[in-house]
Amino acid sequence: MQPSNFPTFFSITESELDLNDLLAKITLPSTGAAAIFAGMVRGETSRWRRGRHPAQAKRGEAHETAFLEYEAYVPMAEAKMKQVAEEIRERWPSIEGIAIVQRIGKLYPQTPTVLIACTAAHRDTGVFDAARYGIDRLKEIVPIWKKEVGPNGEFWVEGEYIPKPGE
Amino acid sequence: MQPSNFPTFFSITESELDLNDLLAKITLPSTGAAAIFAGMVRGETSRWRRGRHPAQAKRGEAHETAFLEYEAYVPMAEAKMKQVAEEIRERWPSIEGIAIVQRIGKLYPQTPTVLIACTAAHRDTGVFDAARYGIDRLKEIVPIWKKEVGPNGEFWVEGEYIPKPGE
Amino acid sequence: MNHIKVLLFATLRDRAGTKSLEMEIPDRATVQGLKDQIGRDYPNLKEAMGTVLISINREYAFDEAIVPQNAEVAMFPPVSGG
Amino acid sequence: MNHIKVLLFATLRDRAGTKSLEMEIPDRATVQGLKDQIGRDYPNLKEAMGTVLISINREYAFDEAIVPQNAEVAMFPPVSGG
Repeated sequence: MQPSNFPTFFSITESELDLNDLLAKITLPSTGAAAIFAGMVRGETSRWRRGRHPAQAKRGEAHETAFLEYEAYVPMAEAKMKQVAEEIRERWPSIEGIAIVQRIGKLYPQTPTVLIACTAAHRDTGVFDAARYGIDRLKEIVPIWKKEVGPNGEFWVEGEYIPKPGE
Repeated sequence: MQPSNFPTFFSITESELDLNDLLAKITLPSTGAAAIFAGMVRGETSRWRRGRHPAQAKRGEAHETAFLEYEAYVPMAEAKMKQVAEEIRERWPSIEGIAIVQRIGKLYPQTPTVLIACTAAHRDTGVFDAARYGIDRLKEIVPIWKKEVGPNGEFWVEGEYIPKPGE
Repeated sequence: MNHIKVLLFATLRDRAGTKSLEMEIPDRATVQGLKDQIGRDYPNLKEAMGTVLISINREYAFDEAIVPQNAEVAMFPPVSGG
Repeated sequence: MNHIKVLLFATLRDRAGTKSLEMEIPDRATVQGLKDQIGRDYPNLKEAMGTVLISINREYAFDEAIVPQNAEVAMFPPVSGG
Protein backbone atom coordinates (compact mmCIF):
# COMPACT_ATOMS: atom_id res chain seq x y z
CA MET A 1 0.00 0.00 0.00
CA GLN A 2 2.65 2.56 0.99
CA PRO A 3 4.85 4.09 -1.66
CA SER A 4 7.93 1.97 -2.11
CA ASN A 5 10.15 4.88 -1.15
CA PHE A 6 9.02 4.66 2.48
CA PRO A 7 12.03 3.04 4.14
CA THR A 8 11.81 0.21 6.63
CA PHE A 9 15.09 -0.66 8.28
CA PHE A 10 15.59 -3.47 10.75
CA SER A 11 18.66 -5.11 12.09
CA ILE A 12 20.13 -7.30 14.80
CA THR A 13 23.69 -6.29 15.40
CA GLU A 14 26.61 -6.69 17.75
CA SER A 15 27.83 -3.18 16.89
CA GLU A 16 27.28 0.04 18.77
CA LEU A 17 23.94 1.68 17.92
CA ASP A 18 24.18 4.98 16.06
CA LEU A 19 21.05 7.11 16.45
CA ASN A 20 22.25 9.78 14.02
CA ASP A 21 22.81 7.24 11.29
CA LEU A 22 19.52 5.50 11.97
CA LEU A 23 17.53 8.72 11.87
CA ALA A 24 19.19 9.71 8.57
CA LYS A 25 18.20 6.34 7.08
CA ILE A 26 14.50 7.03 7.65
CA THR A 27 14.39 10.77 6.91
CA LEU A 28 12.84 11.60 3.53
CA PRO A 29 12.48 15.02 1.90
CA SER A 30 8.88 15.00 3.16
CA THR A 31 9.83 14.12 6.76
CA GLY A 32 9.46 16.72 9.50
CA ALA A 33 9.25 14.67 12.70
CA ALA A 34 10.69 11.56 14.31
CA ALA A 35 9.94 9.77 17.56
CA ILE A 36 12.67 7.45 18.76
CA PHE A 37 12.56 5.00 21.63
CA ALA A 38 15.91 3.89 23.03
CA GLY A 39 16.31 1.19 25.67
CA MET A 40 19.42 1.08 27.81
CA VAL A 41 20.93 -1.45 30.22
CA ARG A 42 20.00 -0.40 33.76
CA GLY A 43 22.86 -0.77 36.20
CA GLU A 44 20.71 -0.09 39.25
CA THR A 45 17.06 -1.05 39.60
CA SER A 46 15.30 0.68 42.48
CA ARG A 47 13.54 -1.15 45.19
CA TRP A 48 10.11 0.23 44.32
CA ARG A 49 10.08 -1.91 41.20
CA ARG A 50 9.03 -5.49 41.77
CA GLY A 51 11.94 -7.76 40.87
CA ARG A 52 11.52 -9.56 37.59
CA HIS A 53 13.43 -12.60 38.74
CA PRO A 54 11.88 -14.70 41.46
CA ALA A 55 15.33 -15.36 42.87
CA GLN A 56 15.89 -11.65 43.35
CA ALA A 57 12.43 -10.59 44.38
CA LYS A 58 13.33 -9.66 47.92
CA ARG A 59 11.07 -6.71 48.49
CA GLY A 60 12.62 -3.47 49.64
CA GLU A 61 15.99 -4.21 48.11
CA ALA A 62 17.51 -2.55 45.07
CA HIS A 63 19.49 -4.70 42.72
CA GLU A 64 22.56 -4.19 40.62
CA THR A 65 23.34 -5.43 37.15
CA ALA A 66 26.91 -5.95 35.99
CA PHE A 67 25.89 -6.61 32.40
CA LEU A 68 23.24 -8.19 30.22
CA GLU A 69 23.93 -10.85 27.66
CA TYR A 70 21.53 -10.81 24.71
CA GLU A 71 20.92 -13.49 22.16
CA ALA A 72 18.51 -13.74 19.24
CA TYR A 73 17.09 -16.30 16.87
CA VAL A 74 18.27 -14.01 14.12
CA PRO A 75 16.32 -15.00 10.99
CA MET A 76 13.03 -15.26 12.87
CA ALA A 77 13.77 -12.05 14.80
CA GLU A 78 14.28 -10.23 11.51
CA ALA A 79 11.01 -11.63 10.16
CA LYS A 80 9.16 -10.55 13.30
CA MET A 81 10.72 -7.05 13.20
CA LYS A 82 9.42 -6.77 9.65
CA GLN A 83 6.00 -7.84 10.91
CA VAL A 84 6.07 -5.21 13.66
CA ALA A 85 6.88 -2.57 11.03
CA GLU A 86 3.97 -3.76 8.90
CA GLU A 87 1.63 -3.60 11.90
CA ILE A 88 2.78 -0.01 12.51
CA ARG A 89 2.08 0.94 8.90
CA GLU A 90 -1.39 -0.57 9.07
CA ARG A 91 -2.24 1.34 12.24
CA TRP A 92 -0.56 4.67 11.40
CA PRO A 93 -0.66 5.07 7.61
CA SER A 94 1.06 8.46 7.71
CA ILE A 95 4.27 6.98 9.11
CA GLU A 96 7.05 7.41 6.53
CA GLY A 97 10.17 5.64 7.82
CA ILE A 98 10.51 2.89 10.42
CA ALA A 99 13.72 1.59 11.97
CA ILE A 100 13.95 -1.25 14.47
CA VAL A 101 17.37 -2.27 15.75
CA GLN A 102 18.35 -4.64 18.53
CA ARG A 103 21.91 -4.90 19.70
CA ILE A 104 22.94 -8.32 21.04
CA GLY A 105 25.95 -9.70 22.90
CA LYS A 106 27.34 -8.55 26.23
CA LEU A 107 26.04 -5.08 27.06
CA TYR A 108 26.97 -2.96 30.04
CA PRO A 109 24.91 -0.44 32.02
CA GLN A 110 24.05 2.83 30.26
CA THR A 111 24.53 1.25 26.84
CA PRO A 112 21.65 1.58 24.33
CA THR A 113 20.41 -1.90 23.44
CA VAL A 114 17.36 -1.26 21.28
CA LEU A 115 16.08 1.54 19.05
CA ILE A 116 12.64 2.02 17.52
CA ALA A 117 12.29 5.09 15.34
CA CYS A 118 9.31 6.30 13.32
CA THR A 119 9.21 9.34 11.06
CA ALA A 120 6.35 11.30 9.49
CA ALA A 121 5.68 14.66 7.89
CA HIS A 122 4.35 16.10 11.17
CA ARG A 123 4.50 15.20 14.85
CA ASP A 124 0.72 15.00 15.22
CA THR A 125 0.34 11.95 12.97
CA GLY A 126 1.13 9.20 15.45
CA VAL A 127 4.93 9.03 15.58
CA PHE A 128 5.03 8.81 19.37
CA ASP A 129 2.30 6.16 19.56
CA ALA A 130 3.90 4.23 16.71
CA ALA A 131 7.30 4.13 18.42
CA ARG A 132 5.71 3.03 21.66
CA TYR A 133 3.74 0.33 19.86
CA GLY A 134 6.95 -0.80 18.21
CA ILE A 135 8.87 -1.35 21.42
CA ASP A 136 5.85 -3.01 23.08
CA ARG A 137 5.50 -5.44 20.18
CA LEU A 138 9.22 -6.11 19.97
CA LYS A 139 9.12 -7.18 23.60
CA GLU A 140 6.16 -9.47 22.84
CA ILE A 141 6.97 -11.29 19.64
CA VAL A 142 10.58 -10.78 18.50
CA PRO A 143 12.66 -13.81 19.57
CA ILE A 144 15.42 -12.19 21.60
CA TRP A 145 16.38 -13.10 25.16
CA LYS A 146 18.63 -11.61 27.80
CA LYS A 147 20.48 -13.00 30.74
CA GLU A 148 21.27 -10.66 33.58
CA VAL A 149 24.60 -10.99 35.35
CA GLY A 150 25.06 -9.30 38.72
CA PRO A 151 26.53 -9.75 42.18
CA ASN A 152 24.00 -12.51 42.94
CA GLY A 153 24.72 -14.57 39.85
CA GLU A 154 23.09 -15.07 36.47
CA PHE A 155 19.36 -14.97 35.75
CA TRP A 156 17.55 -15.31 32.48
CA VAL A 157 15.05 -12.49 32.18
CA GLU A 158 11.83 -14.31 31.38
CA GLY A 159 9.21 -12.62 29.26
CA GLU A 160 5.51 -12.95 29.93
CA TYR A 161 3.83 -12.73 26.56
CA ILE A 162 2.44 -15.84 24.85
CA PRO A 163 1.98 -15.18 21.12
CA LYS A 164 -1.41 -15.95 19.65
CA PRO A 165 -2.08 -17.80 16.40
CA GLY A 166 -1.40 -15.43 13.51
CA GLU A 167 1.33 -13.57 15.39
CA MET B 1 12.58 18.44 44.54
CA GLN B 2 14.35 15.99 42.24
CA PRO B 3 17.73 14.59 43.26
CA SER B 4 20.45 16.88 42.03
CA ASN B 5 21.95 14.07 39.98
CA PHE B 6 19.02 14.17 37.54
CA PRO B 7 20.54 15.95 34.55
CA THR B 8 18.81 18.73 32.62
CA PHE B 9 20.62 19.78 29.49
CA PHE B 10 19.49 22.55 27.18
CA SER B 11 21.23 24.37 24.43
CA ILE B 12 20.85 26.59 21.39
CA THR B 13 23.57 25.82 18.95
CA GLU B 14 24.74 26.37 15.41
CA SER B 15 26.45 22.97 15.40
CA GLU B 16 25.19 19.67 14.06
CA LEU B 17 22.97 17.84 16.55
CA ASP B 18 24.38 14.60 17.92
CA LEU B 19 21.69 12.25 19.25
CA ASN B 20 24.19 9.72 20.58
CA ASP B 21 25.98 12.34 22.63
CA LEU B 22 22.74 13.86 23.86
CA LEU B 23 21.35 10.51 24.96
CA ALA B 24 24.57 9.69 26.82
CA LYS B 25 24.34 13.02 28.68
CA ILE B 26 20.97 12.07 30.19
CA THR B 27 21.52 8.35 30.79
CA LEU B 28 22.11 7.49 34.45
CA PRO B 29 22.93 4.06 35.94
CA SER B 30 19.22 3.83 36.85
CA THR B 31 18.02 4.71 33.32
CA GLY B 32 16.39 2.04 31.17
CA ALA B 33 14.33 4.01 28.64
CA ALA B 34 14.45 7.17 26.56
CA ALA B 35 11.96 8.84 24.26
CA ILE B 36 13.44 11.31 21.82
CA PHE B 37 11.63 13.69 19.52
CA ALA B 38 13.60 15.00 16.55
CA GLY B 39 12.32 17.66 14.18
CA MET B 40 13.77 17.95 10.69
CA VAL B 41 13.55 20.51 7.90
CA ARG B 42 10.92 19.32 5.41
CA GLY B 43 11.97 19.82 1.84
CA GLU B 44 8.56 18.93 0.42
CA THR B 45 5.26 19.64 2.13
CA SER B 46 2.33 17.73 0.63
CA ARG B 47 -0.75 19.36 -0.67
CA TRP B 48 -3.03 17.77 1.92
CA ARG B 49 -1.49 19.99 4.58
CA ARG B 50 -2.92 23.48 4.71
CA GLY B 51 -0.15 25.94 3.92
CA ARG B 52 1.09 27.82 6.94
CA HIS B 53 1.89 30.93 4.94
CA PRO B 54 -1.06 32.83 3.52
CA ALA B 55 1.01 33.68 0.46
CA GLN B 56 1.48 29.98 -0.27
CA ALA B 57 -1.90 28.68 0.76
CA LYS B 58 -3.02 27.72 -2.69
CA ARG B 59 -4.97 24.59 -2.00
CA GLY B 60 -4.05 21.47 -3.90
CA GLU B 61 -0.45 22.49 -4.41
CA ALA B 62 2.57 21.02 -2.67
CA HIS B 63 5.34 23.35 -1.73
CA GLU B 64 9.09 23.10 -1.66
CA THR B 65 11.55 24.47 0.84
CA ALA B 66 15.14 25.25 -0.10
CA PHE B 67 16.18 25.92 3.49
CA LEU B 68 15.03 27.38 6.79
CA GLU B 69 16.83 30.12 8.61
CA TYR B 70 16.41 29.98 12.39
CA GLU B 71 17.10 32.68 14.91
CA ALA B 72 16.66 32.80 18.67
CA TYR B 73 16.58 35.33 21.47
CA VAL B 74 19.21 33.18 23.10
CA PRO B 75 19.21 34.09 26.80
CA MET B 76 15.42 34.09 27.00
CA ALA B 77 15.21 30.91 24.94
CA GLU B 78 17.55 29.19 27.39
CA ALA B 79 15.44 30.39 30.33
CA LYS B 80 12.26 29.12 28.65
CA MET B 81 13.86 25.75 27.83
CA LYS B 82 14.73 25.45 31.52
CA GLN B 83 11.11 26.27 32.34
CA VAL B 84 9.84 23.59 29.93
CA ALA B 85 12.12 21.06 31.66
CA GLU B 86 10.75 22.11 35.05
CA GLU B 87 7.19 21.73 33.80
CA ILE B 88 8.06 18.22 32.58
CA ARG B 89 9.50 17.27 35.98
CA GLU B 90 6.39 18.56 37.76
CA ARG B 91 4.08 16.53 35.52
CA TRP B 92 6.18 13.33 35.26
CA PRO B 93 8.17 13.01 38.48
CA SER B 94 9.78 9.75 37.39
CA ILE B 95 11.61 11.41 34.50
CA GLU B 96 15.36 11.22 35.14
CA GLY B 97 17.16 13.18 32.41
CA ILE B 98 15.85 15.89 30.09
CA ALA B 99 17.62 17.36 27.08
CA ILE B 100 16.26 20.16 24.90
CA VAL B 101 18.37 21.39 22.00
CA GLN B 102 17.51 23.74 19.17
CA ARG B 103 19.85 24.23 16.26
CA ILE B 104 19.76 27.68 14.65
CA GLY B 105 21.18 29.20 11.48
CA LYS B 106 20.62 28.09 7.92
CA LEU B 107 19.32 24.52 7.85
CA TYR B 108 18.61 22.40 4.81
CA PRO B 109 15.97 19.72 4.21
CA GLN B 110 16.45 16.44 6.09
CA THR B 111 18.58 18.13 8.74
CA PRO B 112 17.56 17.65 12.39
CA THR B 113 16.77 21.07 13.88
CA VAL B 114 15.42 20.27 17.34
CA LEU B 115 15.74 17.43 19.85
CA ILE B 116 13.73 16.75 22.98
CA ALA B 117 14.82 13.71 24.96
CA CYS B 118 13.49 12.34 28.24
CA THR B 119 14.84 9.35 30.14
CA ALA B 120 13.42 7.24 32.97
CA ALA B 121 13.95 3.87 34.60
CA HIS B 122 11.15 2.27 32.57
CA ARG B 123 9.23 3.11 29.42
CA ASP B 124 5.84 3.07 31.15
CA THR B 125 6.57 6.12 33.30
CA GLY B 126 5.69 8.86 30.84
CA VAL B 127 8.80 9.28 28.68
CA PHE B 128 6.79 9.42 25.45
CA ASP B 129 4.24 11.88 26.82
CA ALA B 130 6.99 13.96 28.38
CA ALA B 131 8.91 14.27 25.10
CA ARG B 132 5.74 15.18 23.26
CA TYR B 133 4.88 17.78 25.89
CA GLY B 134 8.40 19.16 25.57
CA ILE B 135 8.21 19.76 21.82
CA ASP B 136 4.68 21.19 22.11
CA ARG B 137 5.80 23.65 24.78
CA LEU B 138 8.98 24.58 22.95
CA LYS B 139 6.85 25.56 19.97
CA GLU B 140 4.64 27.66 22.25
CA ILE B 141 6.94 29.60 24.54
CA VAL B 142 10.61 29.35 23.55
CA PRO B 143 11.56 32.49 21.55
CA ILE B 144 12.88 31.01 18.32
CA TRP B 145 11.70 31.91 14.82
CA LYS B 146 12.27 30.53 11.39
CA LYS B 147 12.13 31.98 7.93
CA GLU B 148 11.41 29.64 5.06
CA VAL B 149 13.20 30.14 1.78
CA GLY B 150 11.87 28.42 -1.33
CA PRO B 151 11.20 28.89 -5.02
CA ASN B 152 8.49 31.46 -4.23
CA GLY B 153 10.63 33.62 -1.98
CA GLU B 154 11.06 34.08 1.74
CA PHE B 155 8.35 33.77 4.35
CA TRP B 156 8.58 34.04 8.11
CA VAL B 157 6.83 31.07 9.66
CA GLU B 158 4.45 32.68 12.12
CA GLY B 159 3.52 30.86 15.29
CA GLU B 160 0.02 30.94 16.72
CA TYR B 161 0.45 30.68 20.46
CA ILE B 162 0.02 33.71 22.71
CA PRO B 163 1.71 33.10 26.07
CA LYS B 164 -0.38 33.69 29.17
CA PRO B 165 0.72 35.56 32.30
CA GLY B 166 3.00 33.31 34.31
CA GLU B 167 4.40 31.60 31.21
CA MET C 1 12.59 59.11 32.42
CA ASN C 2 13.61 55.50 31.96
CA HIS C 3 16.26 54.53 29.42
CA ILE C 4 15.55 51.12 27.91
CA LYS C 5 16.79 48.92 25.12
CA VAL C 6 14.22 47.15 22.97
CA LEU C 7 15.50 44.07 21.14
CA LEU C 8 13.70 43.21 17.91
CA PHE C 9 13.46 39.74 16.38
CA ALA C 10 12.16 38.11 13.21
CA THR C 11 9.45 40.15 11.44
CA LEU C 12 9.86 43.01 13.90
CA ARG C 13 13.54 43.38 13.09
CA ASP C 14 12.82 43.16 9.36
CA ARG C 15 10.17 45.89 9.58
CA ALA C 16 12.33 48.17 11.70
CA GLY C 17 15.49 47.50 9.70
CA THR C 18 17.43 47.32 12.98
CA LYS C 19 18.10 44.78 15.73
CA SER C 20 17.32 47.09 18.63
CA LEU C 21 15.95 50.47 19.65
CA GLU C 22 17.24 52.64 22.46
CA MET C 23 14.38 54.64 23.97
CA GLU C 24 13.48 57.03 26.73
CA ILE C 25 10.08 56.22 28.20
CA PRO C 26 8.26 57.86 31.13
CA ASP C 27 8.86 56.39 34.57
CA ARG C 28 6.14 53.86 35.37
CA ALA C 29 5.18 53.55 31.71
CA THR C 30 3.24 50.37 31.01
CA VAL C 31 3.84 47.86 28.25
CA GLN C 32 0.78 49.28 26.51
CA GLY C 33 2.25 52.77 26.82
CA LEU C 34 5.53 51.54 25.37
CA LYS C 35 3.74 49.98 22.39
CA ASP C 36 1.79 53.20 21.81
CA GLN C 37 5.02 55.21 21.89
CA ILE C 38 6.76 52.83 19.45
CA GLY C 39 3.73 52.99 17.14
CA ARG C 40 4.08 56.79 17.08
CA ASP C 41 7.87 56.95 16.77
CA TYR C 42 8.38 54.08 14.30
CA PRO C 43 5.63 54.06 11.65
CA ASN C 44 6.93 50.80 10.15
CA LEU C 45 6.23 49.05 13.46
CA LYS C 46 2.82 50.59 14.13
CA GLU C 47 0.77 47.82 12.53
CA ALA C 48 2.75 45.10 14.32
CA MET C 49 2.04 46.56 17.77
CA GLY C 50 -1.40 44.92 17.79
CA THR C 51 -0.06 41.37 17.78
CA VAL C 52 3.50 41.67 19.00
CA LEU C 53 4.74 39.68 21.99
CA ILE C 54 6.76 41.56 24.58
CA SER C 55 9.27 40.31 27.10
CA ILE C 56 10.78 42.23 29.98
CA ASN C 57 13.99 40.91 31.43
CA ARG C 58 13.40 37.65 29.52
CA GLU C 59 9.89 36.96 30.84
CA TYR C 60 6.69 37.46 28.87
CA ALA C 61 5.06 40.77 29.83
CA PHE C 62 1.49 41.96 29.33
CA ASP C 63 -0.18 45.28 28.65
CA GLU C 64 -0.67 46.46 32.24
CA ALA C 65 2.86 45.61 33.39
CA ILE C 66 5.11 48.51 34.39
CA VAL C 67 8.41 48.64 32.52
CA PRO C 68 11.12 48.68 35.20
CA GLN C 69 14.23 50.86 35.18
CA ASN C 70 16.93 49.75 32.73
CA ALA C 71 14.76 46.89 31.54
CA GLU C 72 15.84 44.56 28.74
CA VAL C 73 12.72 44.61 26.61
CA ALA C 74 12.21 42.45 23.53
CA MET C 75 9.51 42.49 20.85
CA PHE C 76 8.76 39.63 18.53
CA PRO C 77 6.00 37.71 16.77
CA PRO C 78 4.56 34.44 18.15
CA VAL C 79 7.39 31.92 18.24
CA SER C 80 7.94 29.29 15.54
CA GLY C 81 10.88 27.17 16.67
CA GLY C 82 11.21 23.43 16.43
CA MET D 1 9.36 -40.50 9.35
CA ASN D 2 10.25 -36.82 9.25
CA HIS D 3 13.76 -35.64 9.98
CA ILE D 4 13.78 -32.26 11.71
CA LYS D 5 16.20 -29.93 13.41
CA VAL D 6 15.08 -28.29 16.65
CA LEU D 7 16.95 -25.10 17.55
CA LEU D 8 17.12 -24.29 21.26
CA PHE D 9 17.52 -20.83 22.74
CA ALA D 10 18.06 -19.23 26.14
CA THR D 11 16.89 -21.42 29.06
CA LEU D 12 16.08 -24.30 26.71
CA ARG D 13 19.63 -24.40 25.39
CA ASP D 14 21.04 -24.15 28.90
CA ARG D 15 18.87 -27.05 30.12
CA ALA D 16 19.69 -29.23 27.12
CA GLY D 17 23.38 -28.32 27.08
CA THR D 18 23.20 -28.07 23.28
CA LYS D 19 22.13 -25.55 20.65
CA SER D 20 20.04 -27.95 18.63
CA LEU D 21 18.56 -31.40 18.44
CA GLU D 22 18.26 -33.57 15.33
CA MET D 23 15.18 -35.77 15.56
CA GLU D 24 13.07 -38.28 13.69
CA ILE D 25 9.37 -37.70 14.29
CA PRO D 26 6.37 -39.51 12.81
CA ASP D 27 4.88 -38.07 9.62
CA ARG D 28 2.02 -35.76 10.48
CA ALA D 29 3.19 -35.45 14.09
CA THR D 30 1.72 -32.39 15.79
CA VAL D 31 3.58 -29.79 17.83
CA GLN D 32 2.04 -31.39 20.93
CA GLY D 33 3.33 -34.77 19.79
CA LEU D 34 6.80 -33.29 19.26
CA LYS D 35 6.81 -31.79 22.76
CA ASP D 36 5.72 -35.14 24.24
CA GLN D 37 8.50 -36.93 22.38
CA ILE D 38 11.13 -34.40 23.53
CA GLY D 39 9.85 -34.72 27.13
CA ARG D 40 10.43 -38.49 26.91
CA ASP D 41 13.79 -38.38 25.10
CA TYR D 42 15.37 -35.43 26.96
CA PRO D 43 14.48 -35.59 30.66
CA ASN D 44 16.16 -32.21 31.31
CA LEU D 45 13.68 -30.55 28.93
CA LYS D 46 10.56 -32.34 30.18
CA GLU D 47 9.52 -29.68 32.70
CA ALA D 48 10.03 -26.86 30.18
CA MET D 49 7.67 -28.45 27.64
CA GLY D 50 4.67 -27.01 29.52
CA THR D 51 5.56 -23.37 28.88
CA VAL D 52 7.90 -23.45 25.91
CA LEU D 53 7.18 -21.45 22.77
CA ILE D 54 7.58 -23.21 19.44
CA SER D 55 8.24 -21.86 16.00
CA ILE D 56 8.05 -23.74 12.72
CA ASN D 57 9.88 -22.22 9.79
CA ARG D 58 10.20 -18.96 11.77
CA GLU D 59 6.51 -18.56 12.60
CA TYR D 60 4.93 -19.24 15.96
CA ALA D 61 3.27 -22.66 15.99
CA PHE D 62 0.64 -24.09 18.32
CA ASP D 63 -0.19 -27.49 19.73
CA GLU D 64 -2.48 -28.77 16.97
CA ALA D 65 -0.19 -27.71 14.10
CA ILE D 66 1.34 -30.49 11.99
CA VAL D 67 5.13 -30.35 11.76
CA PRO D 68 5.94 -30.26 8.02
CA GLN D 69 8.70 -32.22 6.31
CA ASN D 70 12.22 -30.88 6.92
CA ALA D 71 10.85 -28.16 9.15
CA GLU D 72 13.13 -25.72 10.96
CA VAL D 73 11.68 -25.93 14.46
CA ALA D 74 12.79 -23.75 17.37
CA MET D 75 11.97 -23.91 21.08
CA PHE D 76 12.44 -21.05 23.49
CA PRO D 77 10.94 -19.30 26.50
CA PRO D 78 8.77 -16.17 26.19
CA VAL D 79 10.92 -13.46 24.64
CA SER D 80 12.67 -10.76 26.66
CA GLY D 81 14.39 -8.48 24.16
CA GLY D 82 14.54 -4.73 24.25
